[in-house]
This record gives sequence, C-alpha cells and structure tokens, in this order.
Amino acid sequence: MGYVAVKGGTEAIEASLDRLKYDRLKGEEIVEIKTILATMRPLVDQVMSEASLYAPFLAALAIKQAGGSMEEAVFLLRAHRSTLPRYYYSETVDTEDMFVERRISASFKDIPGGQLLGSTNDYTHRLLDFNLVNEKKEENQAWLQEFQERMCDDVADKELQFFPKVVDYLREEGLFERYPLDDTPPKDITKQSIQFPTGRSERLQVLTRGQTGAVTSLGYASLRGYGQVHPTIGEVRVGNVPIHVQHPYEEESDPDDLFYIGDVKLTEVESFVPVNVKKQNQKEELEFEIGYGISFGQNETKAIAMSILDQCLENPHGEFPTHDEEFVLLHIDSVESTGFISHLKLPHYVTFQSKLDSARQVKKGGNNK
Amino acid sequence: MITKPHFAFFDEGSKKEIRRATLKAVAIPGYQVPFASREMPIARGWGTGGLQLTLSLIGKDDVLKVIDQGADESVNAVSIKKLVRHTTGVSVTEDTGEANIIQSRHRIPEKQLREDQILVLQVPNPEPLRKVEAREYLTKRMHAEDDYSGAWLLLFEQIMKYGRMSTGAEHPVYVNGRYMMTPSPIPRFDNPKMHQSKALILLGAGREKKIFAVPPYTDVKSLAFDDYPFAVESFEGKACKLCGSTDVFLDEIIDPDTGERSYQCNDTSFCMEHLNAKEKEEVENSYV
Amino acid sequence: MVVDQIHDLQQVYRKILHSMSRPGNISKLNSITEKMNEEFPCNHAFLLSALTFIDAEVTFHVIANQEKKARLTEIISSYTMAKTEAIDKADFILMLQDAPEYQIEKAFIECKTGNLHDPQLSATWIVECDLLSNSTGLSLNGPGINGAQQLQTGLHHSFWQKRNEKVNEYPLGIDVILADFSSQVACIPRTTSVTITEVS
Amino acid sequence: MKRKQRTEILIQDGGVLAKELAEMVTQSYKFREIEEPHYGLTMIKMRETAKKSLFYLGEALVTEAKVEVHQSIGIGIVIGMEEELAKHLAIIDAAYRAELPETMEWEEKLEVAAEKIFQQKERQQAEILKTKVNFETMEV
Amino acid sequence: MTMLEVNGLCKAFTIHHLNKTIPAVDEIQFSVHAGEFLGIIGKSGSGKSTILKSIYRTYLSNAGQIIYDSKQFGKIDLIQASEREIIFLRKNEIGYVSQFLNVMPRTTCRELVQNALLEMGETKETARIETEKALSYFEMDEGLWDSYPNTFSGGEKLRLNIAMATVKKPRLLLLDEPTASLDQQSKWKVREMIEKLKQQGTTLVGIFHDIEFMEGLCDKVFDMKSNEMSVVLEGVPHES
Amino acid sequence: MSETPILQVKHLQKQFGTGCPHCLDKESVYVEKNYCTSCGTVHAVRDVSFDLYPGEVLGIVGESGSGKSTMLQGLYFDSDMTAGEVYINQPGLAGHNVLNLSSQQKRYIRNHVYGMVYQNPVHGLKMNFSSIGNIAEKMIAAGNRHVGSMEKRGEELLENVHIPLRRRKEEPQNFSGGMQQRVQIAKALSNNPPILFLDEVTTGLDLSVQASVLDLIKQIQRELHISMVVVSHDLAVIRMLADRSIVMLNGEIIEKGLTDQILEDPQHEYTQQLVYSLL
Repeated sequence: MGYVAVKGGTEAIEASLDRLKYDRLKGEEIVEIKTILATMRPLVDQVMSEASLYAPFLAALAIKQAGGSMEEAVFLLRAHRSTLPRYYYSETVDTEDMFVERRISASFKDIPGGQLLGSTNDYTHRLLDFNLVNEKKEENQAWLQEFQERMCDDVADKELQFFPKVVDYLREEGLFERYPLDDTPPKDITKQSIQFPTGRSERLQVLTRGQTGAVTSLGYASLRGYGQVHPTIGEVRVGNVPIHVQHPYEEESDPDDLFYIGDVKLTEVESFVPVNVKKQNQKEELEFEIGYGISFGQNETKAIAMSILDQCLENPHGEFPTHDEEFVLLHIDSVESTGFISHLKLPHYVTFQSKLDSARQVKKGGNNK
Repeated sequence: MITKPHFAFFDEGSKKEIRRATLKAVAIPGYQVPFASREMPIARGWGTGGLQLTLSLIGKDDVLKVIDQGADESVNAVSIKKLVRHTTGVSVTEDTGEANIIQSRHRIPEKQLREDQILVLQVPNPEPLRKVEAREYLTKRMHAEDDYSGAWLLLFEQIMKYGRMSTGAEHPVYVNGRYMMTPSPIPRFDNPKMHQSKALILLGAGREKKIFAVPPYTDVKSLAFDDYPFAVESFEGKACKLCGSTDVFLDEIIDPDTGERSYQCNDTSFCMEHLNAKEKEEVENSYV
Repeated sequence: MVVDQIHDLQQVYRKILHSMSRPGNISKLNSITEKMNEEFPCNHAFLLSALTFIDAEVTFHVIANQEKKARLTEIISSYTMAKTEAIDKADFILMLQDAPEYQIEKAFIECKTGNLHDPQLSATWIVECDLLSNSTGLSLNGPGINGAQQLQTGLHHSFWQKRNEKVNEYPLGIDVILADFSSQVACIPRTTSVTITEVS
Repeated sequence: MKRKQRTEILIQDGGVLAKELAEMVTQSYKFREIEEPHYGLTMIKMRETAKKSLFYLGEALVTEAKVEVHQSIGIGIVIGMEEELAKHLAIIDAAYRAELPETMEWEEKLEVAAEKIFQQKERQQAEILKTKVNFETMEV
Repeated sequence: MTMLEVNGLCKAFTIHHLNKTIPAVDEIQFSVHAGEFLGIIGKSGSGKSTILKSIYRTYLSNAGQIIYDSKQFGKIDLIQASEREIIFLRKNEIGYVSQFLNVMPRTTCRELVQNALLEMGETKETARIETEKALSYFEMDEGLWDSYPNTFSGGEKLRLNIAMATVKKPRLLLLDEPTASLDQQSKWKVREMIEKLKQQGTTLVGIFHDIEFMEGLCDKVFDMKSNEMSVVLEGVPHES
Repeated sequence: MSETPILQVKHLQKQFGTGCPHCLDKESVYVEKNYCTSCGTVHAVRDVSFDLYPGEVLGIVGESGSGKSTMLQGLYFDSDMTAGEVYINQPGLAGHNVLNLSSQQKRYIRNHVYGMVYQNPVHGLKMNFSSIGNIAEKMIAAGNRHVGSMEKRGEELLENVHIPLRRRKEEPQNFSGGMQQRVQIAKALSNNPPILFLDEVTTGLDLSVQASVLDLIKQIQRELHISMVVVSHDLAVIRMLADRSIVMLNGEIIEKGLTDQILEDPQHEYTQQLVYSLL
C-alpha cells in the first residue's frame, strides 16, 4: 500500500477560494464595471495612479474583482502590467498642452487665466446625503437636461484657451531660478531597480506611483515639523493631456507625422518653497524652489504631498526621515509594503524553531566554544 | 477583449532580463545582482523572487517541486505550484528525486541534490548587513570594499552577551571566500548543505530586487570564530516519531492535551520516502 | 528562422546556465540548431546564445572581419532591437572566429569589467570557436568545478592570457560564452582560474 | 492631412468616422492583418516644471494593430482596449502610406469632424469657465 | 677638539603686524672645545638667550654657521641641519635647560624623567634605575616623585628640569639662566651638579644672571658687548 | 640622516567645485582666501606636501576652515582628493600612490595600516555596541577571528586608556565624552597600526580629561613607536605632542618646522598672530 502524501494544503486552498467567491456572491448583487467607471472615478483614478498604469477599464475591473479593496486592486493591475510588453515610449508630455478642467493657486489671488474651481469636493459640506438612498434615474436625467440647457447658452466662437503656468510669471520676475531644458534621458525603475543615490527621474517616478496614504502621511509629517518643507501651493491643475508616439520605423521626425494615441487625465502641482540661496560672494538671498507633484487622474492630495516630498528629497537633511531618500522611496510602494507586511501571515515554523534552539542553548548557558 | 495567457506568465523581455541577471549572479557567486523585479500575481514577500527565477528557468519538460517550511503541502507552496502549472502546464512532483527545479522557502531538502537539479530559494531579506546598516547605499559600499567587520561584530557581541552565537535561521555565510551572503532564512542546519553542493542554487529576493547564486562545487562557509565554531540546531537524542530518522531537521510538536513534546521530520517528502522504504523492507523481510 | 522565441531560447538558456555554473562543461544545442537551415555569418550555437540574452535593453559590439561584422550587426539589431555600441560601453562583445587580432586586443583593453559597486556591469563575451572538447589545452579551477576541468577551445593562447589579465582584480572581470561549429557551448566565468597547459 | 492631426480627429471622434473610412478601403482593396489587435504598453515621458527635467510618469494601456494594404504597412495605436478602432486606424494609416486616391476625398470629412470636435470642446470649456472665481467684481 | 663653533651668527625678528624687524644678535663668533664650559655674559636684552636658542634651533638664524661635532653625524651645521636631525640631536646629544618647566600635564615627576630616557631608547628597567638615581642625586623629596610638578616650588621645578636634561648625559648642555629664581642653597646644588657634569666631560654653554655663580666654573667667557671671547684663567671674569 | 618616511604626501589638492581659469592661479584677484569669487569653487586643500617619519608625531595646526581636517579625511580615504599623491612605506604598498587604489584596497589600508581618532567619537565608534566590541571590530577588520585573543587585547587596551574593566560590555553611549574618546583611541590602536591620525581629539573635552588623553597619546607613541599625525587648532595640544609641526591657512601650508621653533620664532604673519593669542 505505501504512504501517500497529505493533500491538506491543496484542499484547504480550494475551499478558501470557494469561500472567497461565496463572500462576493452571497449578497446577490452585481456591480457592473461601467457603474464603477461612471460613478467612482476617484477610486479608479487612485488605483491607476498607484498601479502606475493608465487603464480605466482594467482599473474598474480590478476594483470589482477586489471587492473594492484598494491594495488588492492595485496589486491586480501591477501584476497584469507584468504580462504586457511595452511597445512605445511617448513623446515628451508638456502640461502646458493640458485641456484644463480645474486650476487653482494658493499663492496669488488673481493668476493670469483665473482660478477655475472645476469639479471638486472641496466646498461640499460633508453631510451624508440621504437623498442618495433612493436616487431616481428620471430625476437625474431631468437634472442633467436642465444643466445642459443652462450651459448651452453663450458659446461664442472663440479659440480654445490654454492656461499658462503660474510659475512662468514668477520666473520672469527672477524669483525662481530658470532652468534650461534638461534632456538627460530618464531612468526607468521598472526596467532597472533603483540605485542610491538616485537621480531626479527615479525619485519622481517612485513618488508618483507611491501609495496615496503613504505619500500623504510622509508629506504631512514633513509639513508638521518632521521635515523642513512648508510650501505654498503655486498651482494645482487637473485636466487631459494628449499623448503622442513616434512611428516605430519611419526615419524622418516631422512632428506632424506623430501618432496621437489619446488623452490621459492628470493632476499636476507646483509648490513654492522659500529657501536661502547662497549667491556669489557668499551673499544669501531668499528665493523659491519648486516642489513638483503629479499623478494619474484626479488625486490632488497625493500630488500635493508628492510636491512636498520632492522638495524634501532634493534637500537631504540628516535629521528627518522625510528628507532621506532611502527611507521615503523604499517604503511608499503599495505592492511592496502590503506584500511584505502580509507575508508575516506565512508560516515561519522553521525559522522560529531555529531561533528557539538558539534561545534554549543560551539559557542552558551552553557555550559553543 | 483578448485574454490570452503567456507561457510562464512573463513576456520574453522580462525573462531575458532575469536570465541576464542570473548569469551574472552565477559568475559572481554570492553577489546580489540588482534586477528590475516584476510585479507578480502573488504578493511581495510571498516568494516573488523565487517565482520569477522559476518562471525564467522553466520549460515544458521540466518537473517542478515547491516546498515551504519543508512541506510540499504548505499552503503557499501549493499556491505557487498552482500558478506555475497554470501558466506553463509543467508537471509537478513531491518527490525530491524526480524534480529538476525545486523552489523552496526556508529549507533545503534533506535528500542530497544532484548535478542536474536547480534549487531556487525564496529570500525575503537578502542583505546580510542590513542589521549593521539600514541604508542600502552604504551596505552596497561595504560589499564593494569587502568590509564585513560589522557582521562579525554582531556575532562577537552575541558571544559577549550570551556566551555563544545566538543566530537563528539566516546565519550569514561567505561564498567563494569573497561575498558575504544571507542564505535566505534557512536554518543553520541547512547551511552546510550549500557548501560544495552538486546542484546549482539560485536565490531570488523579489521585493528587494536582487538575484544571487551559489554555483555547484563552491565553498560556502558559515561565519564562525576560531574559538567559537559554527553550530547547527541540535536535535541530539531526538528522532522523527513517524519514520525514526535522526540527523534531520525536526519539527517540534506539542500535544495539546498532554503537553508532551514529540518530533517529526520537517521535510515531509523525505519522511514519506523513508516510511515507504521502511515498509517495503518490512514487507520483503516478512516474506523471507 | 524557425527558432521558437519562447521554448527554444528557454532551452538554450538552461544549457548555457548549466555550463556557466560548471565552467568548461560542454552543452549541446543540436536539438535546436537542427531546425535552423538559414546561413548566418556565425555558427548557429553562437547566434542562439546571442538571441537568448540580447534585447532592446542591452547593447552589443561585434568584432569580426569587416563584412561579417556589418552583417552580424544588422542581424542582431533586427532580431533583438538591441543597439550596437562602442566596445567600452557594450554589454555583449560578440567575437567571431576570424576576428582580426588587433580588434581582439582592443576589445580586451577597452571592454567593461564592472566596478566594485556593480561588478555585474561588465561585458559578457560570446566567442565563436572551432571545436570545443574536454581534452587538454586549458586547465580550469574554481567555483563550479569539482577538482579540475580540461578544456580545448582552439583559440590562440594569447586570447586566454589577455582574458586572465582582465580578471585579476576579482570581482571585476568578464564572463565568456564559447560557441562552436558543432552546436556546442561552454562557459568561462570570471571566477575560473585558467591555466594554459598546451600552447597552441 | 498629416498623421498627427488625422489620428487626433479619428480618435476624438469616437470611432465612427474611422470605421467608415476603413471600410471604404477594405471594400476596394486587399488588406492583410500583419498583427491582430493586441494590448501593450506605452510609457509616458514627462517634463516636470520645477527643474525642466524628464521622468517617466507611468504606462498607458494601448491597443495596437498592424495591417498591410496595397503593399503598405499601416499601424494603429490607441489608448485603451479598442481592438476595432486600432484596426481601423491601422487601415487608414496604411491607406495614407500607400497614397490611395480615396485619402484625398477624406480631407473634407476629417475637416467636418474636426469642426464638430472643436465645438464640443469649446462648449466644455465654456462650462468649466463658469466655475471661475471672479475677483474683479469683488474689488469694486 | 672643537665641539661647537659659531661663525657670523645673525638673528633678527620680523614682526609682521608692526611691520618691523628687530635685530637681536649680529655676527657672533666663538668656539668651545670638548669638555669646556663657556659662559656668556652681557646685559639683559643683549641677546645671550638668542644665541642659545639659535644653537638649539628654537630660533631660526638669519645668517652664519653653528658647527657642532656630532657623535652621530660628525660635523654638522645646526642652522642647516634637517628638522629630523635636530630632533635626533636633542634626544641624544644636546640638552637645554631653562628656568621654565614646560612639561606634559598630569605626568608625574618620575615619569617625566623616565620618559626622557625612554625617548633615547633605554629599556624600561634602566630608565627606572637611572631616574631614581637622578632624583635622589638632586635631592628631590621622595614624596614628590609620584606627584605632578605643577605643584612644585621653583627650586623643585628647576631640579626636575635639570634632572630631565642631565639624566640623558648630553654631550652639549645649554644652560639658559637656570638659576634665575632659585634660593642660594639650590643654586649651589646646581653648581655642584654642573661641576660634576664637567668632570664627566660634558661641554657646556651657559648664561647666568649672577656672575658670582660662574666663578671658577667657566673656562671661557663670551662677552656680548665686545663680541669677543676671552679665556678665564682664574677668578671672576670682568665686565669690560 | 637617511631615514625613509613612512608616509609621504605630495601636492595634495581638494577642491569643492569645478574650478575655473581664474582660480587656477592662487594669486588671482578672484581668489579670496580659498574661495573663488568667479566660479564659487572652494579650494580646501592646496598643494600640501609633507613627510611623516617612523615613530614621530607631526602636528598640524590651523584655524577651522584651514583645510587640515579635510586633508586628514583625504588621507584616511573618508573623502576623495582632487589631486595629489600619497605613498605609504609598508610591505606591498611601497611605490603605489594609494589615492589611486581601488576602494577595496583602500579598505585594506584602513584596516591594517591606519588608525583614526575622530574629534567626535560618534564617527569612530558604534555607540550602541559594547566597548569591547568596538575595539574588537577593528581587530576583526584586520582579520582576527579569535574571540578569546580579541577579548584579552581589548581588556589590555581598556586598561591602558583607564576604562574600568567592569564597564567593558557597556555601550559608549553611556560614557562621558572623555571616556568615549579614550575608547576610540583604544579601538584605533587595537591592531597596532603603524600610522595613527588624530583629529582634534581633545577639542570640547574638560581640561582634566584633555590632559589624560594627551598623556595617553604620548605614552602610546613612546611605547609603541606609532607614527602620528595630530590635527588641532590648539597650539597647546600641538606643543605637548608634536616634535615637528605644520601650520595651515586657507588650505595651504604656510609654515613648517620644529614645534618649539614655530611657537617661539614664528615666521609667517598668521603664525605670529596665532602664537600671540596663545593663552
């Protein structure tokens, strides 16, 4: 007859997967992907941002599959990303080409182009709206119709407006250093693991794909005192930017022969941070530096927090972990942190047995001499 | 919508990158080669390093064995096996002798490995100097400068405090006399198995994005002082209650009712093989 | 070409990994090269070795006579999307059998050996040779070798002298993949101490 | 019309026009799918505004298709999971590369679509501008 | 045999912040034979000390030669000698004693003398024995041997100072007003010691602010005023 | 006298910044002290050369910012020099400019040939490891693998530097500044380095502690014949320790000589000021 291996693990896993499915289905409700896409855009945006993959439909699918768990949804998208080949690199995207939907500045009341509130939760009162308990499709449609009529009136035949960057005005005034275009090819942390000390491109890439909560917490820590960056927001802008790629084998580089492949929605933040600058002759002057934050979708808090951390990391400071690039960059990734924390759930029988042995030997006063 | 799965999960570019890193790891034994480390369908810290190695290695004709804590049926081992099987269709086995790729967490099988086998170890914390220095930038420099006094100092301090080295698993080793390596958290009991191993040993740390290797027939020396020699976990006077083996790593089992302790082979497939061999012998003897 | 990018190259990789782990140990690729009927400026094992490791993320440099150099460079570029690069920056040095001596010398002087922080940033040489065998010629010692290993590469002893100079400050050095006309490969990583026992 | 402008119109139009134009080609010419529509990634390269340096923002999922029409290879790329649109774009791209006579007639259709897209955007912007905070009135 | 020969020695001090150069000694010329005692006399401020410090290389001379007949190096110009040679000579051949005691803090009297010997390369045992001999000889109270000299009286300090210099048995000893602040009894003790050194063959060059002290000690006298050397046959050298 | 220096330093340079045609010339009008007003480059160490002989103590004195500590850091490989040569006359090293060696070889020199005592013990000690462990670390680095012998040597050294043995397993973070400094010296000495660097070792210590540290250094030098470079802004420290000294200002050597000569007959205007201000 012989002994047969146990099958405990396999069977338990199968049962557990069933249990998970049961939990998802037992309420007998189906959330459609299009419902998530249509009504939960901030969630979709956040998942795309942390996954570092702009794919609203897949993000919504991931949210559905994950039952609304952020860490799970991000994880799903990241893993999916690993299966896809990268065909193209886009042409350099410049946010001056953004079709702006929202744009505010905390530094100047009257910024050229004006402050556009766009769509924001900022001025909603956070009172639970019990009307949503019994939302009616017809009522919604009626509101939409009325809204569109209200909007339709005065569309003059004008040029589309593109908004200048606030910082450019200040650059002209000499309050900000002007930098020439820096065309150093960026490093890509998904192709080459991050090496310290890092370059600016690596820092920005890690920050923009960081976990929203982690980036926000560390940015907050710096702002509150565990860091030295206390900015004023120069500009927050949200909107779509066009993405172009070059033909893979056509040689000539006529910019009009690029492929337009679609738009991507972004949030971009410039924070102004006062700094002492040593000029020639050791003279000190007060100038401003810019902290830069950006995120896929509309993720304003994260982008602002990123702009703080960007400045922190540009100015290393031994005393504060928020200014330490290894501390910040190695600990804000959602997939890495949640994975490693959760790995503690795995059995550690062997390592524990080993440690136990050591502890017992020490207790015995055993000397392995 | 198109949903065609890829052989061994990765696109070929990802595999090539891992393969290049692996080749360098073999050429510089014990040195942690950085690699991009893809996000996997299992969580970071759950064996993504080992899994990436396995997927970069595996071909249609391979036979895979996955163990966790010495057991083929440990849930995470089952889960990894399932994923590899699902994306490659390779056959899996629990028999150490039958496999040509063995992915493991925290153990090296008791059965001696052969030249045609590859052992893939999952490593959560690949940096033996991390307890000495938190910053990657500095630990990398220490490796570059062959500056390992900090790691020795940790052991020295243990001796000062406790009168002996008190490492558990993860007792550091020197590979080929140059690089200090954490042998993944295998128990000290398994450290000597790496020395002059017949099989190639590959180690992968997915979250920390490092691949390293111990080629076959390579010196692997556990750190020890002249007057405080390296010692493995002691199972003196204990034997597996199932197969009776001694000189193996044993799990300690406490009877919840009586509070009595008993011991069992940690390597379940080794235990099984032993039991079967014993049974066969008994059966044969009974016919004599 | 009928090489299967997924399964055949996986096979090649495993053979080369096996040989790199066991310096001087010869692996056969004939089950794959048999399927290749096209003519290339290099032998089939050589081409397979290159295709296994090279892609758009790395660079290479061919050393060969002028005509073959141009042809092989074009083939590798179009198959792998990799860019050719100056010797001192190339990740892979592809050396054909009839490469002129001065080019080999220059490549040995200039090619990357990595640095102490990143010894892996060193060139991998793929070298075409006539016939590999485990007869005398070189005596190999080091990690991966149980005792000593004999290897006959057919390459001039000056090649091995220069290679030895290039690996004298371990962990810096170069790693060599040898590919012959009988679809065999063998490898010499930087850890291998190579003694020339027979001057060819 | 150059590629950049026409791809912008065809994608922003939503695919109806692309379908129409592509079908005009497939009805009269032999076409071969070199690569079926498939998904891949495009890494987005950005210029940040603080120090004007470049970095990678993240990837966008794209659908790509390759076709051959009249011995010319055309490529269609579009963000999202848009197999049909990608194929149509590839066919139109091939038509332009092959300089098919039909492409001359398309100019007008494209212009019309462009005007429609422009008006939509204009309205959208006008709507957004209603959320503009008007400080001038407060200063009176 | 000439032990020390000073030829055309000039020394002036340039004080930068005053933008001034102050001459100290000019064209000094004298020589001393082995085993002789040369006394230098002159008014205060005439540069007596400058000469000694120039010989010891504490001062950098502006011109001239100071030829010393070294056991180690043969004839050597102390103005031109390398720093390392001077250090060697100071440790092994040339001693210098002033009225000031400049020593390591928190070092005992015994250690100070012992260290001087150790620097010469003596063994610990020899150093210990010689030290005790020297301290006894100079009548240092045994209770003081293991205490720190900054608590010592002027006489005690000087005796220690001289003990440190003489314990090494230098070939040439420079004495820079060592007795300036001593009581009579101590002075005579020093004189006795100098006599003993002379008997041992030590060559000495000394400045003593009190002329009586030098009586019967000096073989020769160098007078700063006349810039001349005279041989003392007997009695007190006269100020001319 | 035909002595061979154990350490030869030739034309050492360290600049922060790229330099420009204006500041290549030291006398240029653009150079204020060691700072180039044209390009902002700081010339921290300029053309410094000296020899250190076996068994001697060489003093380096200068105000803060004179480049003396930067130079010491350069010799100890804590920071890279811009140019210059350093030769160490020790087996296997003679004839090589050690500044050009690989970091792994420099590490070897630090472990086997050099000892360093930093002004701030934090830099030289692991504050949360035992004192005996700290001392052992240096011996481990130099290749010792015998706990018993290291423990014994560590205890000897602790006794030498007057740390009570019962405190050997205590962490230096519990110690006073003077004690920490003495542990650091014990550590630096543990593998009998032929060359020892001391950077402002008594700065910031109480006078009584200063004295005991100085005495300790002198005793070590006498008994072990270790060659030392002692950097200090304090002339009194240099006077106690060094036979020969170098005075640095704005990154340059402005005066060198016997220590008592520098103190009593200073030649350079700056040295004179320094000596006049000596308490």
